[in-house]
Amino acid sequence: MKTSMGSGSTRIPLRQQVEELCEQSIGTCYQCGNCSSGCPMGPWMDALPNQLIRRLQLGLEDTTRFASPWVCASCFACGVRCPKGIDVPRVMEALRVVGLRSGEDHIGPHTIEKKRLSQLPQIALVAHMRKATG
Amino acid sequence: MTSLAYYPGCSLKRFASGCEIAGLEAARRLGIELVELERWNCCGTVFSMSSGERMHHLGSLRNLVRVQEAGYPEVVTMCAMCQNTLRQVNNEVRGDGDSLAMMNRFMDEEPAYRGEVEVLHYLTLLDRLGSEAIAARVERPLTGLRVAPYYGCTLVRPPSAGIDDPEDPNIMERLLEALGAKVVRDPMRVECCGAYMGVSKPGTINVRASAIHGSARNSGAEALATMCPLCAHNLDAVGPAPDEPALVVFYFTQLVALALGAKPEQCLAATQRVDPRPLLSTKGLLEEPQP
Amino acid sequence: MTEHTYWRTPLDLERWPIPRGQVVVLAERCKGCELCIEHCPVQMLTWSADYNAKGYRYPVIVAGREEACIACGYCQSVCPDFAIYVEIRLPSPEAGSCMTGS
Amino acid sequence: MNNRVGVFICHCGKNIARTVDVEALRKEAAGLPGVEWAEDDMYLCSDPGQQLIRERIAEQNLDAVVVAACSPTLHTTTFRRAVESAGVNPFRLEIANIREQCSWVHPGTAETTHKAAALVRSGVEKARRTQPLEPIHVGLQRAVVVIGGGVAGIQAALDIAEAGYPVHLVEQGPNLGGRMAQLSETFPTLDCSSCILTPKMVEVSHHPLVTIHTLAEVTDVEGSIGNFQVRIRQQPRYVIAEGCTGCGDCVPACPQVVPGEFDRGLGARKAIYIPFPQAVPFTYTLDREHCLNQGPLIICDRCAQACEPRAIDFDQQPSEELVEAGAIVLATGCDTLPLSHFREYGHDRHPDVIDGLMFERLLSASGPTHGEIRRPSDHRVPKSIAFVQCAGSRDPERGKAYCSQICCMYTAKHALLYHHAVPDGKVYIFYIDIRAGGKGYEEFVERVRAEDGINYIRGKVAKLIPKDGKLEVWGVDTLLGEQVKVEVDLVVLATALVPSQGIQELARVARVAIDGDGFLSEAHPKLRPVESQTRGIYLAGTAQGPRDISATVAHAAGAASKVLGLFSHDELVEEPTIARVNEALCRGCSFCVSVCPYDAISLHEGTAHVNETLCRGCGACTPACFAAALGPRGFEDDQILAQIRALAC
Amino acid sequence: MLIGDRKQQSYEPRIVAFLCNWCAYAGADLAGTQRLSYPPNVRVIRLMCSGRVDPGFIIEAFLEGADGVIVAGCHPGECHYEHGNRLAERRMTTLQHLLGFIGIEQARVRLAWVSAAEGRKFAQLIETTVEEVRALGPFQQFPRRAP
Repeated sequence: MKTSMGSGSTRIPLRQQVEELCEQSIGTCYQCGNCSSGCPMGPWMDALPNQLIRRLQLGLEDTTRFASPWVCASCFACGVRCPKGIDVPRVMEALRVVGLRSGEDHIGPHTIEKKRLSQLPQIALVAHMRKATG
Repeated sequence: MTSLAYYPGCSLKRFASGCEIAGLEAARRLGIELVELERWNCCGTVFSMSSGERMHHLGSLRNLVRVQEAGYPEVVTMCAMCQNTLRQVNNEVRGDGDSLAMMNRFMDEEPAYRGEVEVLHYLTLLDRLGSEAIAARVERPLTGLRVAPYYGCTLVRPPSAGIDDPEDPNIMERLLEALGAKVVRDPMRVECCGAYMGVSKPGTINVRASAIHGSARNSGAEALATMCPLCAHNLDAVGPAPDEPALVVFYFTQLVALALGAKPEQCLAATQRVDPRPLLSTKGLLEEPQP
Repeated sequence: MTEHTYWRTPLDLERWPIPRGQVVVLAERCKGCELCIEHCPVQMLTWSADYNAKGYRYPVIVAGREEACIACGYCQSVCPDFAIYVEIRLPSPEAGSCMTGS
Repeated sequence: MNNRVGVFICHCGKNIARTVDVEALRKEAAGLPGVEWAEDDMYLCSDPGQQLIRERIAEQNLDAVVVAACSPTLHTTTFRRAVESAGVNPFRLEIANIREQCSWVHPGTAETTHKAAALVRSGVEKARRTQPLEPIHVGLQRAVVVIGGGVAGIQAALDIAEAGYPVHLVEQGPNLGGRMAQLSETFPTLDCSSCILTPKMVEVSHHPLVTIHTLAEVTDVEGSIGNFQVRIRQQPRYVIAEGCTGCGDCVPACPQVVPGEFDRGLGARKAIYIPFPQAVPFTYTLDREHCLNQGPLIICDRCAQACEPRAIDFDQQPSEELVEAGAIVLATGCDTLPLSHFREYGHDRHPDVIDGLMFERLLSASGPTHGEIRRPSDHRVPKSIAFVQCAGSRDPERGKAYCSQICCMYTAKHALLYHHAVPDGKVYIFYIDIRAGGKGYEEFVERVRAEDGINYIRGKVAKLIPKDGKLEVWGVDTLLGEQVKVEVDLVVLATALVPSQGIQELARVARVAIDGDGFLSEAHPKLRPVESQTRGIYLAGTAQGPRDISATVAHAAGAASKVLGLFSHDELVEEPTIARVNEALCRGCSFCVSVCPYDAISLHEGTAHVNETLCRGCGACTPACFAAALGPRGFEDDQILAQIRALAC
Repeated sequence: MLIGDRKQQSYEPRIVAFLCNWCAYAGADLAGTQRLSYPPNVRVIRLMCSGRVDPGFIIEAFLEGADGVIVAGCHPGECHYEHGNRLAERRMTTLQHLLGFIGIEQARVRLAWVSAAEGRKFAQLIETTVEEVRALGPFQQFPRRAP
């Protein structure tokens, strides 16, 4: 099990950490699944947004191991449709921040083929680097 | 002639230059002078939504300071992502005095931002002129061109930064109708193209592009009109799977410039993967407008 | 796109026969006052291309709207010259349907 | 000021005497100014105790009484009766609460007796300043106005009329029936809705004590409980009710076809029409909005010509009627959230996205398709249907925060009826939670769930995409954790129930409160669910909140029984402890008018005037009065100030 | 004589409480029914509604020798008379602003919401108020009125 330096058992629980970062009240979610229904990246996710929120509600610390936040395209569709007013994109962002604070980047120039690198527009590169690197 | 501050952003100076050239030409023809900020920097592309990551907002904030220095109350953007990021940062610091004070302290080499600048999207600017005023300036009506507006995400979401209804926007439809085009209401017009995920998961973009092109085609469209360089890249340069047909993807500004009578080379300056010329020529839209 | 609450086409339109009429214009009596054209609720009347003996244009049926007459009798009621009248055909289910009103 | 006060101190067995030195207290009381007699007794509330009080009143010629005993909430009535029978005005009784608020909560120390003494002193000071008060008797108009002609209004009207009181049943539309008339079958028994409603409609229409006002609205309510004056505005029908035989000869003659409200636009009607075959009253209505004759000029009179009894009258005008009633029942019913609210579900306004009430019309034998399920776009029988539950309900962000209560059940019913009609059809029900909390409801849902081909999918639908003549439903199965996309022929949204249009105006006119969602507010959510916060006005059915038919009928019967309870008295007896104006002091500033929660105070010629039936004696007006001209009887400034003086030192 | 001059003895604060009939008074009765004990320093005046409380009553209580005053009514939204407690709240808020001006510590006047089901809350309210007023010491700013 991975342990952050100097934290051990005194580490802030994940749910609290996420709630502080995203300033959203995770507990209000009643699992209607509307966020997941319309998610454009849903087919590539290993856990749908509502499942991530469910895991956070239960305080499951291993929620950070899911790839979904790194597949999220920050399209805000889920946040617009949430009947309980949870800004789900912010929850995803918070999960990314928690992941990045552990020091692990999820993309880097070296991971992309040279040829593609030159073809990709900077807007995509900058956006992805901003979201997936610390 | 009205004069307004203009923030181009990085994409419009490079691969999306077609959007800017046409947009500036259209503005000129509508009697609007867009004065590019003397110094500008990247807006940050995406808005950081985490409470602990305020430093990510600095890029946008510096640009707002530039507008304030130049003495303009508003700044116009064409890129949907720039407008989204600038607007969200602006909203954030306006709603949180402590955050603004902290950021101002951090940027102590800059004049303090007072939170008074308004971020205005090019579409809103045109909409303010009104359909009738624009229709009156049309020299080359886009008659018969069946266009599906494609908004993507950042023009309409989140609602606090959007320029129209997040589920049922209408602003591009109104303007395209004023230009004489046949507007096709595509149900997928606010669905995400995959955005930056093309960097790490290239395959996702083809799937998204297929769905969006397919839906627009089924709805009867011949072309898509977008305002976002990233959407344009994903829908046109990447596009649907190779065996699937792809529609022409226009920047909305290109259609405006074309309708207002600009020369085709001004309107279609940058390379589009799917060549729009055959479509435009069948509609007689590459000819000189009739006086 | 209408904002009216009930904008869908009713499913049972054909069950609601509409009385049908045949407009007859006595062109020579007409003096071109336009009242019938103005008042026709189904907009089926327009000006003729030629002139009657008195030198007036007179009402004719818009091409393609021959079957549109609902026999309301507006035209004959407003005509000051008794130059137009409606022959009523009995309503029949197959008379076709055209929804009027808002 | 009364100077012959008697003080009676109760031991309450040991309950008071254990911690309060009763003898010391009696001595203290006997020495108080104005006290003529002080005595203690083991149980004052017992018959001998009451007898003691009565005797002492007579012997000592007492004119006011203080009882130091338990809480006034327990025995005020007992002791009031006792003193009254001995000739003392019952409002000259004061109770000093030395049990609940003294002996039970404090130890047996001198300080406790000290407090009891202060409470007695306070009671004596107040009692000395009491005035004889007489209960207010108000006449009672034994007639009722029931507003709303749906099943709630019909039930309430019938119950009241059966008990022998006249009822005015006011319905906004052209006919009775309300929402229930639009339904096909009812859950969970699958009774035909109109088959069970029609007899009730007929009964109410034939009842000699019920006057039905259709096409009518209540425009003003004056007065108060027992004596309301209700103004009813009657819109013209343009058909003379007595003349119309209901033959329907006018209909084929009419050239104007429009979508019908009763069929939610899925069925057509003429400009002269009757909404449904069982309509009561069975009188045709001419809808002037859609009639060809828009101005004063009548040119198309084909309906009038077709009408043998000559019952069509284009010249009818609106009329008004003033009705006297002792009580009002509000049964204005509900509507559903319009489909235009759901921009993500029908941004192109797809004809095959319909609401549950439209689906009821498709299922109904009297509906536009005679009960055959056909979809609006191409009239084909849908081979697959998606039902979307919680469309606008339980959605605080973009819809209504509350649960609409009936959607789970009617969706299950819809699925079952569709499945019976189209056995090879596929049903997808997208739900969040199933709420089936009525008798036989859960069993019904279980029966539907067990049907082959009906799929319950737990997850909300984000979007509907029109695609090749079908609708692609973007959903999720939250139990599987997978996105779901299905293409269906028809989508039925279980839209949230909302109050009927115009309820705000009616609430304003009738001076009843509405809640944050626009429903009428009950006086107490648990204990007074059929009473409004305005006395004499009662609530029935979905005007108060979403509920199903059986609950609506029960609610309406409850409202009727409250009315009958009110009418069981010859006259209204009101507590006299209400506000009183000293007209010599009133300056007419109207501050009291603005603070009164019951609009009981009004200015007449520059002087405040209290409506005795509206005032409930809260006293909120008194601090607002600069001139000290206004005070509630029984709690007047001089009494309270005397109590303060007695207690604070 | 039972009632001595308490200012000469060890100080026991005297609290006058104005309770609405429907909630706070019933809550106080419930405290009794539940046999909860609280200090005997409180003297209750029953009114129909907290909206009946005239700010003048509170001043009068201090003039007559009280050391603290409690006004208690139904919880907001639960007023028996629709919004009488809101009126009380507004009047008390205004009074609080003026108290300091006339030399009364704000902590001596307390507005509280106590429902008919909150006997324990009532007992606690009395306890804490008595403690706080005791800590403030006797109210002596006003010269006591001659009886």
